[in-house]
Amino acid sequence: MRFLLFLGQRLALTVPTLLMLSVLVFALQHLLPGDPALALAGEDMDPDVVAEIRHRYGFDLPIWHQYWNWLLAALQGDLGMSLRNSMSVVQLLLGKLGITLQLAVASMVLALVIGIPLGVLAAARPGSFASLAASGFALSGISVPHFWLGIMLVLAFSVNLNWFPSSGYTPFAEDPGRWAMGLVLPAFVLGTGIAGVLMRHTRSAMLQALGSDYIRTARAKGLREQRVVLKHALRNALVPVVTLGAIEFGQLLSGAVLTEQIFSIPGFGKLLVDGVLYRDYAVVQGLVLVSALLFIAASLVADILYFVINPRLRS
Amino acid sequence: MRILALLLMLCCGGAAMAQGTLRIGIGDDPDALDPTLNRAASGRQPLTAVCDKLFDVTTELKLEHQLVTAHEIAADGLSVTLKLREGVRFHDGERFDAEAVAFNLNRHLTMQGSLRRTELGALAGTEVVDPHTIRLLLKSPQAYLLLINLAERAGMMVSPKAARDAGERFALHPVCAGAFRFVERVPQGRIVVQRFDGYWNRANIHLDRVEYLPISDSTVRLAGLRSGELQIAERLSPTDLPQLRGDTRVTSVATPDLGFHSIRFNMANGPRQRIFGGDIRIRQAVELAIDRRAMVQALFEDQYTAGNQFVGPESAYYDKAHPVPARNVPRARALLREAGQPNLTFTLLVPSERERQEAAQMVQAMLAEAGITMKLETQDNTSLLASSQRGQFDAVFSFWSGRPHPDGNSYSHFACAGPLNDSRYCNPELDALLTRGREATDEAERVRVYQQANALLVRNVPHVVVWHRRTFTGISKRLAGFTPHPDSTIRLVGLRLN
Amino acid sequence: MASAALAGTLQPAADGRLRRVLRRLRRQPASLVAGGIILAFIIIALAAPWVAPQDPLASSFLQVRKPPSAAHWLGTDEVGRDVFSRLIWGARTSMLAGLIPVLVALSISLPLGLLSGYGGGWIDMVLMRVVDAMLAIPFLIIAIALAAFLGPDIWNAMLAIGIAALPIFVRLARAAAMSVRAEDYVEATRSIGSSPLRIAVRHILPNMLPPLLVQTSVMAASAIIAEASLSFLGLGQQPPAPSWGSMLNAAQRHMAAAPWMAIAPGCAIFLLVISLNLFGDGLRDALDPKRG
Amino acid sequence: MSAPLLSVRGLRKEFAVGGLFSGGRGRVVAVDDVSFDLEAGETLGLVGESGCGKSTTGRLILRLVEPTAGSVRLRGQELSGLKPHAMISHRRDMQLIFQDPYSSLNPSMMVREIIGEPLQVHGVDTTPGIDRRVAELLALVGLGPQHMRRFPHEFSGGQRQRIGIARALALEPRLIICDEPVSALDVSVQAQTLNLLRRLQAQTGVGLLFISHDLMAVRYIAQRVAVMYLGRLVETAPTTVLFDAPLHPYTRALLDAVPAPEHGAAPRPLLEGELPSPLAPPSGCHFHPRCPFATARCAAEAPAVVEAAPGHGVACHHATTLPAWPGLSPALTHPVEPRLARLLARFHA
Repeated sequence: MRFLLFLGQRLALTVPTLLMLSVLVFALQHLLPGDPALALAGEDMDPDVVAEIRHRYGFDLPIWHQYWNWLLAALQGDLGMSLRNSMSVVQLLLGKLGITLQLAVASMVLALVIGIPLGVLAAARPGSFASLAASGFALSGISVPHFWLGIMLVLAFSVNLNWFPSSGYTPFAEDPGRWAMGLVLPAFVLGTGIAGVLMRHTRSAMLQALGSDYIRTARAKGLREQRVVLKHALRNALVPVVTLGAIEFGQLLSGAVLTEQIFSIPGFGKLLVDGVLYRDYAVVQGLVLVSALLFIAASLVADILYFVINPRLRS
Repeated sequence: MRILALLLMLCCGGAAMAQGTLRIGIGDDPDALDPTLNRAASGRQPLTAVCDKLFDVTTELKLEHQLVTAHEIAADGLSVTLKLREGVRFHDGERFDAEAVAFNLNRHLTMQGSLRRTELGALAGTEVVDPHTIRLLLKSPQAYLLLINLAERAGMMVSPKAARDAGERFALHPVCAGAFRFVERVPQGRIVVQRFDGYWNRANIHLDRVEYLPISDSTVRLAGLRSGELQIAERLSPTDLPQLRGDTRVTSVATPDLGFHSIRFNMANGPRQRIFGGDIRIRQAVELAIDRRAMVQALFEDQYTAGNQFVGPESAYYDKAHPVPARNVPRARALLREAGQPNLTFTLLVPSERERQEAAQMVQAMLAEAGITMKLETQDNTSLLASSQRGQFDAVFSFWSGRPHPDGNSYSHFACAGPLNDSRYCNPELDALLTRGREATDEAERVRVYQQANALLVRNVPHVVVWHRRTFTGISKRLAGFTPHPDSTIRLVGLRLN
Repeated sequence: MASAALAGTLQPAADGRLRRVLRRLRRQPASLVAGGIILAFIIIALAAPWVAPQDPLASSFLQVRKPPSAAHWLGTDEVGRDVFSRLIWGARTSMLAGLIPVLVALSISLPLGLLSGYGGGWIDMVLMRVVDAMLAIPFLIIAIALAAFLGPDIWNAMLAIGIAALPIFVRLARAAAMSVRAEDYVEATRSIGSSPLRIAVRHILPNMLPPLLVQTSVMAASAIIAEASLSFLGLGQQPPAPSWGSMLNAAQRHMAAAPWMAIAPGCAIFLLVISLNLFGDGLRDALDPKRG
Repeated sequence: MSAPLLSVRGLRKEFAVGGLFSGGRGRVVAVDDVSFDLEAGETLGLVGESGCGKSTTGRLILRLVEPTAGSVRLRGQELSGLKPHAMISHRRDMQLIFQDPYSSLNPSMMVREIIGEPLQVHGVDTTPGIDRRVAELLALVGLGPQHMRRFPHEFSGGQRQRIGIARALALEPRLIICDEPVSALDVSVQAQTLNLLRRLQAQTGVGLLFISHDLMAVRYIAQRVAVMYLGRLVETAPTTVLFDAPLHPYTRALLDAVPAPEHGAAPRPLLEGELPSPLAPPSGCHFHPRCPFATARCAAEAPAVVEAAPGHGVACHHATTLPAWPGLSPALTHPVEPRLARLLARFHA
């Protein structure tokens, strides 16, 4: 009951946030220099065509009027039409969501598989060489510019060694092998950064857990060290790590801009950069809104997870 | 990591690739796949596979028939009669006939947001003579120009039924009468087309399926080609070509491009015309300070062509009396002194695209040696379009993709009323020449007119043409029957994968 | 430069505290090495005109994209300039890119955080909605959009990064203000009858700084990467002036043919950023009151 | 007879609680109908377990927290309901000394600024004047003028507490509320500080409200003691009376729980059962679930404060019928804990 109430409060707060967000994005992109109608009018740029396009997309209306029209349509689930390829923004986003989700999940799995064990290792044997190496890896992961790492990996593994496809995305249904190969490098690039963050948090949470009374009790009972570390300490240390992971995942959904650009993955990020460059207003607006929704949903999941995992809050 | 890679490679090897699938890496994600609304050059690639045109141009840029079997220009030049190919069907089974042609031309002229109106500017109306004969009525005697334009997107024929049913959403699933029918599109991902068995020229189609994959980076396209993911990679960067040496599986073919890169001066557009709008000696000095050949050599491995006119030096319309001038820094300095501008300073507007960014920096260095300070201002393409139209530039580094008919390279850009004339250069003498060029049906006459137009522009220097690109297409040696085309659109007829 | 500013700001507050922090830092060899690297970068950036072997803008049409040699230690770039010299001059841009956005973000977020965390009420409510909205958009997206709006220019890019970093900074500043507000000395000054303005300026503001300053080195690291990203997209440093990000932008087209153009600036960014992060870690540990 | 220095009547404070996880609004009565007087030059000890509302009472008097109801009079002048600007002139008459000498001094200010701030705020003096006064105050608390330009972190806990006391004295207040002023200090420093307070009181005639959970410290410094339980005063009496013949079962329990000094630090659990949640206090007499003498009446009806003897108020239905108090444990019969006593003796000298 208390939980439902809390959930309701959180949901109610997202409404003004989203509204504020849509105003921000709308204002921001309409402040961008350049005239989308000119870009849309083709190489010949016939002035009549330009005027026609302006009128057709309502660019000749006052900006508040444009916003109002957009808001009304958006409330009915219509996010407008892409200026660039005449597709409905909702369809466009739905098409991309799958791809972006796949990349995000792949990166997250990689990050969890690397980050948490390394964090446990670093906490269990502080000062050891393994611990130092793990910390070094984590630090490198958060310090390397992702786009540069991407370029270097393409250079090494695709261009020179030819192990992985250098770009593009293949649907799973068509060729599972290619699909997997295509995700490896971008997932690695995105995953290392998150792995670094997760590793550092796992380590500090583990260190705290290992220093606490119940671990001392467990050790005093004569439990094997491995069991103490994995069973008792890790379970408690995971609480903050899991919530952090959910938030990182939320950011992945829209944060992979440059990585998608470099690997030519047709996800949210690439759509966004192209949208900004071509002043495809409806796409940018819809995209930002949807990724913000996803982000908010992910942080909500983080809160729920926190609530579910943390027994102190449940009672 | 390495073990994972090996494992994945193993399962990857197991999945055999579909026989007869051609994968083409293209440079940009195409916009709307509708002949009437398509804008970017990249859209022409898949559209050419899906939609046949009334005419086509040969690699020598001569007009040839495609869905038309014969044409006749009336003596007064104000109408053209077209005989249509019989037995042609659209992908949805609809019949291709004179009514369909009339529908299509009318659609280009009247559809909201149509980008074909300029190309069909001379067309007044159509007249269906019989199911396989149609007459085009012209406003002015510009028949040849019109027919050449019908060899482009304006001549692509879509199924009237499908177009009516889909309305604005036609671009999501184009239905035409080409050799391949549209299957699916993942925006920014790929466009897939499948062989159309009802195609009139079925015997010469040897591919089952073609996929167009937008990959923006030339190096990555090339890597895809070399790894066998792609069989064709369009528009390779000349700087990537050295990598192909010694590769036995792939090769590259080159063909001169129809377009040109030029630095356009603000002649009369708004307050910023004051630097270049007046004294011609200042523009000449800028031109003389640039070493086009050195630039082409340093930046493009000597693979592009230095140029100074709106067609390349190999074109018949090129005025050989005005060859590319050699660099002359002392003369440039002298001209500037005479014009009272020994310390000329101006800003060049450049798009963020790398090729022009690099060239702009080199031009900057070259001009500096002549005492000219050129600042660079970068804008993304959309902003740059708006700035140039509003005259917010001293000079702008522009690019034109080129058209088979020289009118496409000149009228819009240099005629007083040309929609692309952001310089606002206006010369009645040139206007007269360009109008005569439009109406010339005779090739010799056209050559004469456009050579004169070129000579005039070279003398007046409203812009400095710097180079003409060449299109490099990387192809797998498995591919047979490929001929590069100067309009850089890949024709699929006759292609075979071994 | 960021750490110099950091030390500079700590000085007047408490030189005894600074000494204690330095003493604790000295016990962490990794942070010391990182601090040394940062210092070296600062010196190189300041001394660029004397350190760089060649003019970073001088291009040679005959020496385009040449691999590393005795004349050009790190090779030449796409218009024949010395990559090594450009790398050295580019350090200036990257150092500024670490410093300026942080200063921008700090100077805006301190008063806002104070207003929100100490003032509370509807201002806090509205501000937090805006911050939430901004936090829901990835940092880089805001930076890209703002930089595109302001026009491609390195100063605009830095401003854009600073503004994009605002929501995080405002959150931190607000949290700092709230925790300072709960301190006894704030109650003490209230019991005297000090005005809210005096409490805010004399008591809360100065004590909000230390927790924020600990974040600056990590923030500077993010800002440097963000500048590189924007320049990589052509929205930052404009040609021909060098920055590590714009060098990467130029290198991308010649990735296969001239990899040295990409490797050197990438490594420089990595080295600087990892040093800042490491130094930040050390600083945090050294300032942690729970540790000896 | 003139009005007492401080007169508190029916003071009440309710806090609204409603966080994210509490799921709805609740009310906590932190201070419930508290009344007492304090004379000039007198020290009143306010004791009780942590969380009983004694610190809140102090802050209500100072109007650092707005009371829900009740009246606070300073020298007969009603304070509750005064607007903030009207409150300012009264603030110089009342000061606060904090428990934690670390968090109560602004780390970014020099000692001179910390002690001088009250003077500055009340426009007392010019810069040289402030410096002179700060030096005087430092001397008063046993510090030297050389300390003026130092920062708080350069001082020990006891020295910091002296700075806090100097700050409280700066405006020559009539009333100082000491909120657990020694509980964060080492025992030896505690003694110094208590003696300092006593000496200062003797010199200035200031009234002290000494809030503490440390009964022995209260016994040493206070003339009268008020005992608080879950927001209510349960017993008020002169110190000697309270320690010799406490009437309320809770007071007795508190006294029983004072650790025998020979056994050192850790105090035994105070009472059977947990302290009830202030969110849902027990009905009737709040103490009845833990009280060995509780009857049905205790659960039903809250006892009013009755005067058992002049100056001795108690709120217990059974105050008159309880068995006699056996007295403090023998070890504690000495008014002050022996070790503390030894230390105090040394500083008296």
